[in-house]
Amino acid sequence: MVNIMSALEGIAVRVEAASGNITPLLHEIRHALRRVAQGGEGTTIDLGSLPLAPGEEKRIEDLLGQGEVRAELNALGPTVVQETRYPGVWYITHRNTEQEVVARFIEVTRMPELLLAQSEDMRRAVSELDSKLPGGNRDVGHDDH
Amino acid sequence: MSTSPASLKDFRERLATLGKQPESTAKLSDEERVRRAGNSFLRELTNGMAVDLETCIHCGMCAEACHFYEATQDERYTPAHKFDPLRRYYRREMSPMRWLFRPFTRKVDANDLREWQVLVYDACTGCGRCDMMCPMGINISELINVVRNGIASAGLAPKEIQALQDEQQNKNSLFGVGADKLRELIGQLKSRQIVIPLDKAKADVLVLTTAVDVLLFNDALAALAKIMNRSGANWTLSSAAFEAANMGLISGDTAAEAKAIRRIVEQAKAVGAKTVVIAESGHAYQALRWEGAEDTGAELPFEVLAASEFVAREFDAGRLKLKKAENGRSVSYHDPCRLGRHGGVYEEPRRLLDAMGIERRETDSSKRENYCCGGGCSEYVIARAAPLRQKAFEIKKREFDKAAADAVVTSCSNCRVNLMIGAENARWEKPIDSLMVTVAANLTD
Amino acid sequence: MRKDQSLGEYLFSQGVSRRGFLKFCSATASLMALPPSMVGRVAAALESARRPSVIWLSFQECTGCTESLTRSHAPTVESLIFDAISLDYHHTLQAAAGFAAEEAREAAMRENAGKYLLVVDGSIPIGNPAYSTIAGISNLDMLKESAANAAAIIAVGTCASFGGIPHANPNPTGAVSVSDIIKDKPIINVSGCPPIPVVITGVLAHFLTFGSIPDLDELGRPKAFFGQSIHDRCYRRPFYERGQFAKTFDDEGARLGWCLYELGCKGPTTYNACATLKWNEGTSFPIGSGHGCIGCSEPDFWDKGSFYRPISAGLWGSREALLGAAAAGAAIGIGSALAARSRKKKAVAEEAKSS
Amino acid sequence: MTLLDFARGPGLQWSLIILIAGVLWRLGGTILLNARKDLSRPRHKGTLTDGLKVIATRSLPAHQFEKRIRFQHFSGYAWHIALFISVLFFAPHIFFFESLLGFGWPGLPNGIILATAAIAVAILIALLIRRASHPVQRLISNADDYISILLVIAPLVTGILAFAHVGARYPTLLAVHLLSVEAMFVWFPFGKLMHAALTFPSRFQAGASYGRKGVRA
Repeated sequence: MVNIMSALEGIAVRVEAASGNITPLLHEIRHALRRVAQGGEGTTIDLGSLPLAPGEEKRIEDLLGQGEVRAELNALGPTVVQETRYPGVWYITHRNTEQEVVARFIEVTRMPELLLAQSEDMRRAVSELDSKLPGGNRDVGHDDH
Repeated sequence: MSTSPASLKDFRERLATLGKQPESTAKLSDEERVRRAGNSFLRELTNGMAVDLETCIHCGMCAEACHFYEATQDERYTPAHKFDPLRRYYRREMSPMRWLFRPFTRKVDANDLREWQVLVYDACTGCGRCDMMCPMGINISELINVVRNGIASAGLAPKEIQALQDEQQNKNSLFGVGADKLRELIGQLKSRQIVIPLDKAKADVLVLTTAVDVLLFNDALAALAKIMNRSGANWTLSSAAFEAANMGLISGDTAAEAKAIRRIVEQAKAVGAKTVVIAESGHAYQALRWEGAEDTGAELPFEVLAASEFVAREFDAGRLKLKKAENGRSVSYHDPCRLGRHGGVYEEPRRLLDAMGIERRETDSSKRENYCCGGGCSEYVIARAAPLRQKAFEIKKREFDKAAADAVVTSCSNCRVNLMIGAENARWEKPIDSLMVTVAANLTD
Repeated sequence: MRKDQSLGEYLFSQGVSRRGFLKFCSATASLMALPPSMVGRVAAALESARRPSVIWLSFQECTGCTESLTRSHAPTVESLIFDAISLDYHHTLQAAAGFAAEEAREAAMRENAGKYLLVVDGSIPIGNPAYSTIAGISNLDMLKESAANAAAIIAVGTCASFGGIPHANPNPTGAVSVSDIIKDKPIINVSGCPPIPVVITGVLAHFLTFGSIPDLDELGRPKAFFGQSIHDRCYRRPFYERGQFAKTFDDEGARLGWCLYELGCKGPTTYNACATLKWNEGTSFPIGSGHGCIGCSEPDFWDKGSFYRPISAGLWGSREALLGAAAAGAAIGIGSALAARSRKKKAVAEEAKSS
Repeated sequence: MTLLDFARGPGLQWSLIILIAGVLWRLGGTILLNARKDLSRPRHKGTLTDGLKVIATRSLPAHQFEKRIRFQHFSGYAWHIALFISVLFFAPHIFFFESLLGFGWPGLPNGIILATAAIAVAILIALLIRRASHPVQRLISNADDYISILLVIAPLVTGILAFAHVGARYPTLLAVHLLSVEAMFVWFPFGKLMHAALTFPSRFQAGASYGRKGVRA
């Protein structure tokens, strides 16, 4: 088995050059980051909409590197929000419950929206807490089913 | 001995009378003219011309080669436009796609022939400079010549040219110069110790001269005689066929052209000449040297040499010796179109001038690119074209002035007379000499 | 899911958090090839979306389209979408069979008249209705009947969109596309043989989200997925620009991943999203695997000559015809020259006589 | 059948049939007319080499004449060369020739092709304007001249549009490009585009007929 694998590696397709989309992407990220740093709006880039050569997604990840923050969510499957080595640039990978990648985004913002606790969820949490605490106030209850 | 202004004046008066003679061709109907022109085109068109007619891309570059266009900037003088009637006839009648082209190609009518008469006779000397320019390699001068021939067949050649041709055809004379006139001149020359052996029974070399030489440039004829005698050649001049000029070639009457050539061939055969030397005349050289065999249908039984070719050969063989010219003048050699571009005689005249130690100053255009004198192919006999001719002369004048030689030398009596007339009109003082006269003046023993 | 529930209500009732819902909307927007800035609108629309009834008809087909759909690489999202619709009839996927199945279809059509979505895969044989029938009903009749009260039709696959392989020359069954028969309903063609699975779900998501049909190109395909050619979005495009082409499938150029144009790639004339969405969980697509695009999402892709013939190469019938043309041309040329020569000869003779 | 299918199939086939038949018709019907018989003694033998030489030398600058025709001469070179580069060295074109001839050759990067095609179009338009405005050219021009120049510009322009994907979908642009080429093919044997074939015999005979007189034509 090991022999077969190394034999296969020997005939691997070498990709000499690439789609040419990485440099423009990095430029876009730089512009977006400058805007956010100056108090402007954030930007989200859907990596699924870019034509990329085999291995280029990996190259993008490598180029952006890893920064200080890494967050994992578990909502309809795991999602990893990884800050890159450039603060304010986030690499977001959504997976489904089967661990398959559903979508990849690069988000340029102070804090990805997804990490913020959502009002509806918080309201639901309050009502859950209410129901667990004796004598709690139930008038903010959620109309649950 | 040189040409006096008096004899040039006399010659110009003779030219002036040409146009006053009544037209000899019977009045033809327009239909007949068109039919004759068409048949002439049909007879003369070859596959080579067909290729040329099919190839023209109408780029108009040929206009830039034409002295008449250059002198006037009149677009009608564009060489490619001058053969338009032939192009149209060809497209309608002979082109492989004639059935497709005919509805889109206007028929040549008699008015076209009249209009083009002016373009191909007055404004074309057949010099072939455009042939050298054409990026497609089209032999434009040949096509225009076919148009001339068609127009002549339609009885629409200019009356001066028609008159000269009729004279040669009917009286075997030109400008009134027949055998009598020649004998008269020979007698005069004899008194000056210049012997011209007329009508020898047998001779190795038959020399042809021209009416213009007899009438106007007898200095050139005398010079040629002196050279022939000095070379020791066994030569003669035939009173029955002394005239080298061929009006058939000029007017486009091929039958007349062939007739004149046959006369020469018969005489050459009669005296047993191996060589025929043609006095300084471009078109006469072309007629005999390059069209004689074709017109008579067989290779000529003798070689044909221009005077300068013969002289250069004798010089090379050591039979003629030349001394360095004493006055140390510089000259510009004018290549006659039909000796140079149409004839291939470039080097011999230059070699002779060099042998005499005469400084040659070439004009910007020379040899294959030389400008025509402006009146070649007997254009200079057409009276109404005088103003146009004079404009074209200005180009020559400009070129010669730029070369700044002391004199102009040429080897064609037509070029010489035309340049002299132009110079006289322009009050331009530069001497215009004959190559033979120059050579004869520098002969040594 | 109850039919009167909105999608948002349904998801939250299933314990999906708002975060989860936002993630679902991001993925859905990505699926529909919408820019990420549209996620807010998608969320708002999906939250209140009502589940439509869907009837799926399979005619002359190979089930490849359904196979493709069930291998969609976003099964969670897709299953959510299928949860969010009411797939009332799909004879390959449904549990019911026979009369029960047909009854389900008729009931759905009755209850949701004017509102249900009709999905069709496979072409319709009109040469002879008996070539393909379901429950004794010819495909043609079933399509007409089911389309009559549909809100819109999605033609899934090249067969339903353009006739596909059954339509290929000589088309023995007289196969035609949905749009050849139905003229009075909005039809969305999701072509491809098979179509990219997420494109199918993307179109369903669009209908679900916005209740309308997306922008279509002149072949009735959603522009979001079919707006650009494979060639335009191909990562090998730079090699094309530089003139670097693989000449065979195993030469150095092929190994270096050069352009496959010379090997017959139909990328320049094929409009689809393979180059960006890719296949098998976004792993690759034919060009990524070293084979040219065969143009399967285009009409008559089967009849455009060899898959391995460059697009710029002609599709002439025969070289013999060209040789014949040469012979004919030469013959006319010779004939015209001979005719002209004989005329000339006459003219010369006439002239000789007269002079 | 789509427009592109027509252009790649029957359109191409028929235009080539007309092209080939027409060219042979016109060439044959011209060259097989009566030939002039040269009987005079040539000054110089070797008319074959003279003829071949002039085929080459007429493509060179014309010496003394040059200063008066410089614009036409060099624009002529420039657009022909640019056209040939675009036609012969664009990879998809090479694949076309390969499918016709059975062999191909290396191509050039698309950027160069685009530039040469654009240069050719620009010069052709300049020459078209010159033809319509210069007194000499206007006088000697006929419909053929204008049709021919437009039919040469058309494939260049449609080719650039197809290349740049401007104006319509690529298959439509490609079809229009092919059809414009086919229109040129069909016109070729009947109009002055035939000079591409005829210039060789024409130059040859200029070289040969002047050559036998000892004159370099």
